[in-house]
Amino acid sequence: MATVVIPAQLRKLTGGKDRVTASGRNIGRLIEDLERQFPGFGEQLLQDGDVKPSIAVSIDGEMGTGGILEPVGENSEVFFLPALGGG
Amino acid sequence: MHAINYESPKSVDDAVKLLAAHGEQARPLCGGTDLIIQLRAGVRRPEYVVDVKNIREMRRIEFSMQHGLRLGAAVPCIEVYENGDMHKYYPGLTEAAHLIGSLQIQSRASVGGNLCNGSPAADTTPALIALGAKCRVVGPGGERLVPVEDFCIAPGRTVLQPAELLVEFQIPSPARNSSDAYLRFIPRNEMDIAVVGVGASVTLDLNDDRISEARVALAAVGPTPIFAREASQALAGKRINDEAIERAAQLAIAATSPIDDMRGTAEFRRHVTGVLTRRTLAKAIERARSAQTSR
Amino acid sequence: MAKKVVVEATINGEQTEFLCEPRQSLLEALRDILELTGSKEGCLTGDCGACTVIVDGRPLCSCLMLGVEAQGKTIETVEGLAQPDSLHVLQQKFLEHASLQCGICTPGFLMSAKALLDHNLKPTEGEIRYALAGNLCRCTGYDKIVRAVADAAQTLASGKGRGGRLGSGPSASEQTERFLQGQEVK
Amino acid sequence: MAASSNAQGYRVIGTRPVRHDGVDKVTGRAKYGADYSFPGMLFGKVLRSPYAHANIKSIKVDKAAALPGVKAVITASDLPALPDKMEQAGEMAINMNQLSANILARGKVLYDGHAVAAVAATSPHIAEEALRLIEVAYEVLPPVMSVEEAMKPGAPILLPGLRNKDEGPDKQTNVATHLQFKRGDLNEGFKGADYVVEREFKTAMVHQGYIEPHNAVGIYNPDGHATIYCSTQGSFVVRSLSAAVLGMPEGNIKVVPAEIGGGFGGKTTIYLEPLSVMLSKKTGHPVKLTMTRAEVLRATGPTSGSTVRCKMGCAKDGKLVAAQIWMAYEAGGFPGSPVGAGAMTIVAPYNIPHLLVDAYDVVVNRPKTAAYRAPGASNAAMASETVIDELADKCGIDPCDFRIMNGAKEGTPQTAGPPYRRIGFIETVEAIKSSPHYKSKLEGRNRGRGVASGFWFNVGLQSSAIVNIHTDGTASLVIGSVDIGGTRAAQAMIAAEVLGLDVNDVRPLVTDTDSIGHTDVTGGSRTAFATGWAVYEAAQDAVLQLKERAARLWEKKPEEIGFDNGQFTAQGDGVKPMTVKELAGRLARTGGPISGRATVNARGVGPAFATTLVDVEVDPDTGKVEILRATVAQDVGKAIHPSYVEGQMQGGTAQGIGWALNEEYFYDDKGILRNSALLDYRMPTCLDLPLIETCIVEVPTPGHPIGIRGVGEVSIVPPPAAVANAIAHAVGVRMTELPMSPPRLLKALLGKRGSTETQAAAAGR
Repeated sequence: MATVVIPAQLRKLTGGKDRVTASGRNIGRLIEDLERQFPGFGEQLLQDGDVKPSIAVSIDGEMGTGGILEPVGENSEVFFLPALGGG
Repeated sequence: MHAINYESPKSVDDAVKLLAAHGEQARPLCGGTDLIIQLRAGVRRPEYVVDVKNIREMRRIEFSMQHGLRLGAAVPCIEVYENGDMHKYYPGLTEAAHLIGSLQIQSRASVGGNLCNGSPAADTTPALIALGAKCRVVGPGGERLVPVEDFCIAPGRTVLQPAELLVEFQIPSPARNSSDAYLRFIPRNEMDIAVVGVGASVTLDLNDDRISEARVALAAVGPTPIFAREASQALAGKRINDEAIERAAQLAIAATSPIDDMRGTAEFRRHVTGVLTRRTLAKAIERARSAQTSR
Repeated sequence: MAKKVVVEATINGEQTEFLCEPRQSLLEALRDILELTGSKEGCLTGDCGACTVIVDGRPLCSCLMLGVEAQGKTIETVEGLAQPDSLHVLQQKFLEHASLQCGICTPGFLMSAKALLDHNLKPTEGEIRYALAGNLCRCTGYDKIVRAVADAAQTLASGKGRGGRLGSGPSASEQTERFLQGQEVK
Repeated sequence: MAASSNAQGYRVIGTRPVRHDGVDKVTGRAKYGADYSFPGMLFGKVLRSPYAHANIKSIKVDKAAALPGVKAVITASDLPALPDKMEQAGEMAINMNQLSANILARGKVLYDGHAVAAVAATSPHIAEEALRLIEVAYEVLPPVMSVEEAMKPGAPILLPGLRNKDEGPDKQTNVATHLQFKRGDLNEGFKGADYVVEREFKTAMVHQGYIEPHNAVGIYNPDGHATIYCSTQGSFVVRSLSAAVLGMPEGNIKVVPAEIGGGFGGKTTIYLEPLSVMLSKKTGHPVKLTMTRAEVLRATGPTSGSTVRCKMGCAKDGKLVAAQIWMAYEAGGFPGSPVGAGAMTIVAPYNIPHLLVDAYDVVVNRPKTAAYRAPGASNAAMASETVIDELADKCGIDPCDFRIMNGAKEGTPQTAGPPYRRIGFIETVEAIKSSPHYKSKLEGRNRGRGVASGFWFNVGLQSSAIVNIHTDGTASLVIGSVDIGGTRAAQAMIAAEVLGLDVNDVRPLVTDTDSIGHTDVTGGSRTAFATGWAVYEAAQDAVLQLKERAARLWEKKPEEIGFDNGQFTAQGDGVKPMTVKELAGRLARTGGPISGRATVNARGVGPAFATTLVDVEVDPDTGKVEILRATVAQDVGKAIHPSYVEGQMQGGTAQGIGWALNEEYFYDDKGILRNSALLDYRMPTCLDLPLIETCIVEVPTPGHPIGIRGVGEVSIVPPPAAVANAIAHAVGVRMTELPMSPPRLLKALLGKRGSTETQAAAAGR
């Protein structure tokens, strides 16, 4: 099971928990599992069937690039955070 | 920019004729560093631009101890401070000319243009007022002399009538033990418009260490350049000491009516008027003392 | 509607004749009529120096001069700086010192620097900075530009004394005073 | 491969060759956007709002259209209406409806200078005159200029449709987003604090200040295809955004990136590009638009002014225990300030167990902000780095040691949670500590020294590269990243390093959107990192193919071929080692030409840190600050071309000093920008800065074949706080508002004198 760290503003969905476990071989599957455990999670993270443009995914300390297809390891640590650009 | 006609007269007479012929629709080009920007911005929309920079009489610097200085209104600032007499006898006016914009601007901008633009922040104007300079103005009806302190009447407005042309400045030759100075405050070290400018000239009586005569003028602290009469008079006959200078500084501040804008607050301008009046007077006095040896 | 005017000037050593509207600036004449696009437009108010050219030996902002005023004048632009087979020392030093990043301000800086070195091969850092104060650069912080000009001065001075001396010379605020004293010595 | 390449000494990387595009740029031959012209070309100009906030009742264009020489006039009604939702565009998520409304106002103007209509005419002067003939009827509304006004209950609403999660779907608001980051327990944290400092900071809206105004030439063909020539940080982003705004298929637009005269983030979006195409479509001529400086300042992306409240606590020994931050950034007329980045950078250099950050993106009647060099980070660091300095003072600990003691390192959690991998923050502080500047003594009255640090994420994203091996053994390198300051040189050096060629035997070419694979915008300090990675892989691909050719010549297997120092070798007799040049001559007979190709969507980007040291002298009578000396240390991973790396460090420092001392947007009470010229928008001149000393720190980014970290941004983050700290040490006043201009500093100085005098008087009694 991967560990998912919940952004402060989504903790209302997890009853205040800032870390939960979820399973799935990639981010898409992981979010499906989160949705199953905590209804409402999907709409917070997905748009048009992929991760929202405004959200970035970090897996084991590395910024991901593959949206829902981003592979997730058995014991990965996953973070959802705001996407941002630079100058 | 709107469509314009360009005229380049070679004599003052021809220039005045052109200005008279087109009245409000003509504007002299005496440097271009203000006018061309105003034409682009649509602030001024004359049909005729009369380039007076090719008039010899307006491009000359003539100095003699007997007659003093005749400074052509269209002389670019760069030629002012490249002139040995200007340095020796009018260092304050010279440093004012040297402070206007960058070298690129100084190659174009003239002391006359600087005054005729009517900006209260013009750097050379307080220096001219401090020296008691007069403007030789030529119009269809002949010519007149206007003291520089009376030349500007409102922001962007001067005593010049439509057909009149500022031809040159006439400045008395420096008295013994006299000198002048100009200092301004800007936030950067170059390229800014004065937030406050102070020009001063002093004549010293070195026998009993007194100021026999002084003139103090201010820039950017009112709708027009200001001749600080009370400050100037208060210095006359006083012993040279901090007390006299401080009193002048306070009177200079009293003569201001500054505004808040992006260049500084009124409060700041008043304070800095005092600071620069002290510093400028000190500099002019120091120069006047050493002038004794150089003359 | 104002008629176009024929203007004759010497541009980069060439007797040149061009036709321009009185409202067109020298910068427009150079760029749009003569296709000398090396001089750049950055502000049209004389504040950035990207359009700096040398007219009758003096640096000025070509955006603040009318094209018609060029009549009979001698004008140098960045396009006239290099020889067919070699760059001007300033151009070479700007490249060696990596003095340009985006390069848009470079032509203006080169012309201002040339105007300085044309009459002063021993500029202090303060003099170099004063001469370049009318040219804005947003990329470099000026460090490598000042170094390149100092180095170019040194190279040109070659033997005739030391060139640009970094860290030497009066501070920015002392510039005018220093300049005056320099004049008084003469 | 990566590891071994890092281990071995480099032949080209780390040297300082003359840039390949250098001669063009010192001779005036380089073509920037405004330098393009085409037969029959028309000139466009844009009419802009004279009001900060107003409804557009009507626009009458007939008089303008009737002016001789005018060929077309367009307004928002000539552009398609677009969906009001966020879409991915390069590195940015963009609301296309708002993007379009920013390019031409739809029914409402939201800031002084907001584009309302555009004209094409036979000369720029005629186009300008035509603007004066366009009649726009406005219903003027009260302007909302600050985040405080905008967040007040009952404040005038800029965007009727704007909602946020906190206030719910029924509540109109000017707050576009509220972000929150939380760690540990704040109360617990502050209980453990011996010293607490809490201050409110304000920073002014400032502009990127690139010297080249925006420009675009649009050429629309009757077959529905269009070409855009423009100066941009990203040709592909111009293509995708312009296509969206124009309602054209992306493939029907080709964008040719001209040389770019500075961007600093401000040229990562579009303004004129779609207008040039639409005007070309209406007139059948090429149309060139260029902005005036006033247009650039009034209507192109500045970065946010902001209000930041920062409370931090530490124990006597200097250990930071807790931080609470509230921050609100001006987004401009449409949402999208960099407040998220501000929130995630503000304490990024430090390990703080208990943390709460609340960040608000607020619309105000100012220009829509665009990216600007480490967007949002400088505002934030002005607050945190000043408070850190004050805490260090209270503890009596050297500010560098304080930073080292609390400094983030590998494994330290970032604000948003993920742990850092290998980073070089502490190394930058140590570099400053051991710099000649830090060791030097600062003497004289009213002089002070200040230090501050900064963080920036950097980004990776997508890049493509092609390496063509030519028959003479030279190579051409094709990339889609524009050259914004030595890019060609750095990329060519990477290719030359891999191919064993002289750097001048590699010809770098920046090409258009049809001639190279997708390449994201030059932003987020990603180009050396990500495009450099693609170039590295493309060159490796070429080497692989060259090995196959050598294998054929020597009748061996490719895996038997070695490649070292530019020489192909193999075991066995009859094998005479060959250079790339020698082998290149044999390509035709060994299988034909070779092109190495690679594309990347770079992961594992390495963040950047910088620490800056500044000496100042304050004129106590005028409040004017002179910068006496400045040194910047930055972790760059690996410096490809050290001169251009130093250039980025010095340039960012200079911009940061500009923010610190004088740069600001000055609006009057009607919301009109009063300093829309470089005369009064005061960027530092040559006379305002000293030489800027640099310390290049190299802590490689794990996983990158060369270990590169982006270097373009982070150096702008520390200077405002460094200058503020220096001023505090020079004259004993803590400045909390940018810019620290003479009037502001003098006021603080006089206030301090006043209070000390009264204290003295009291003591005397």
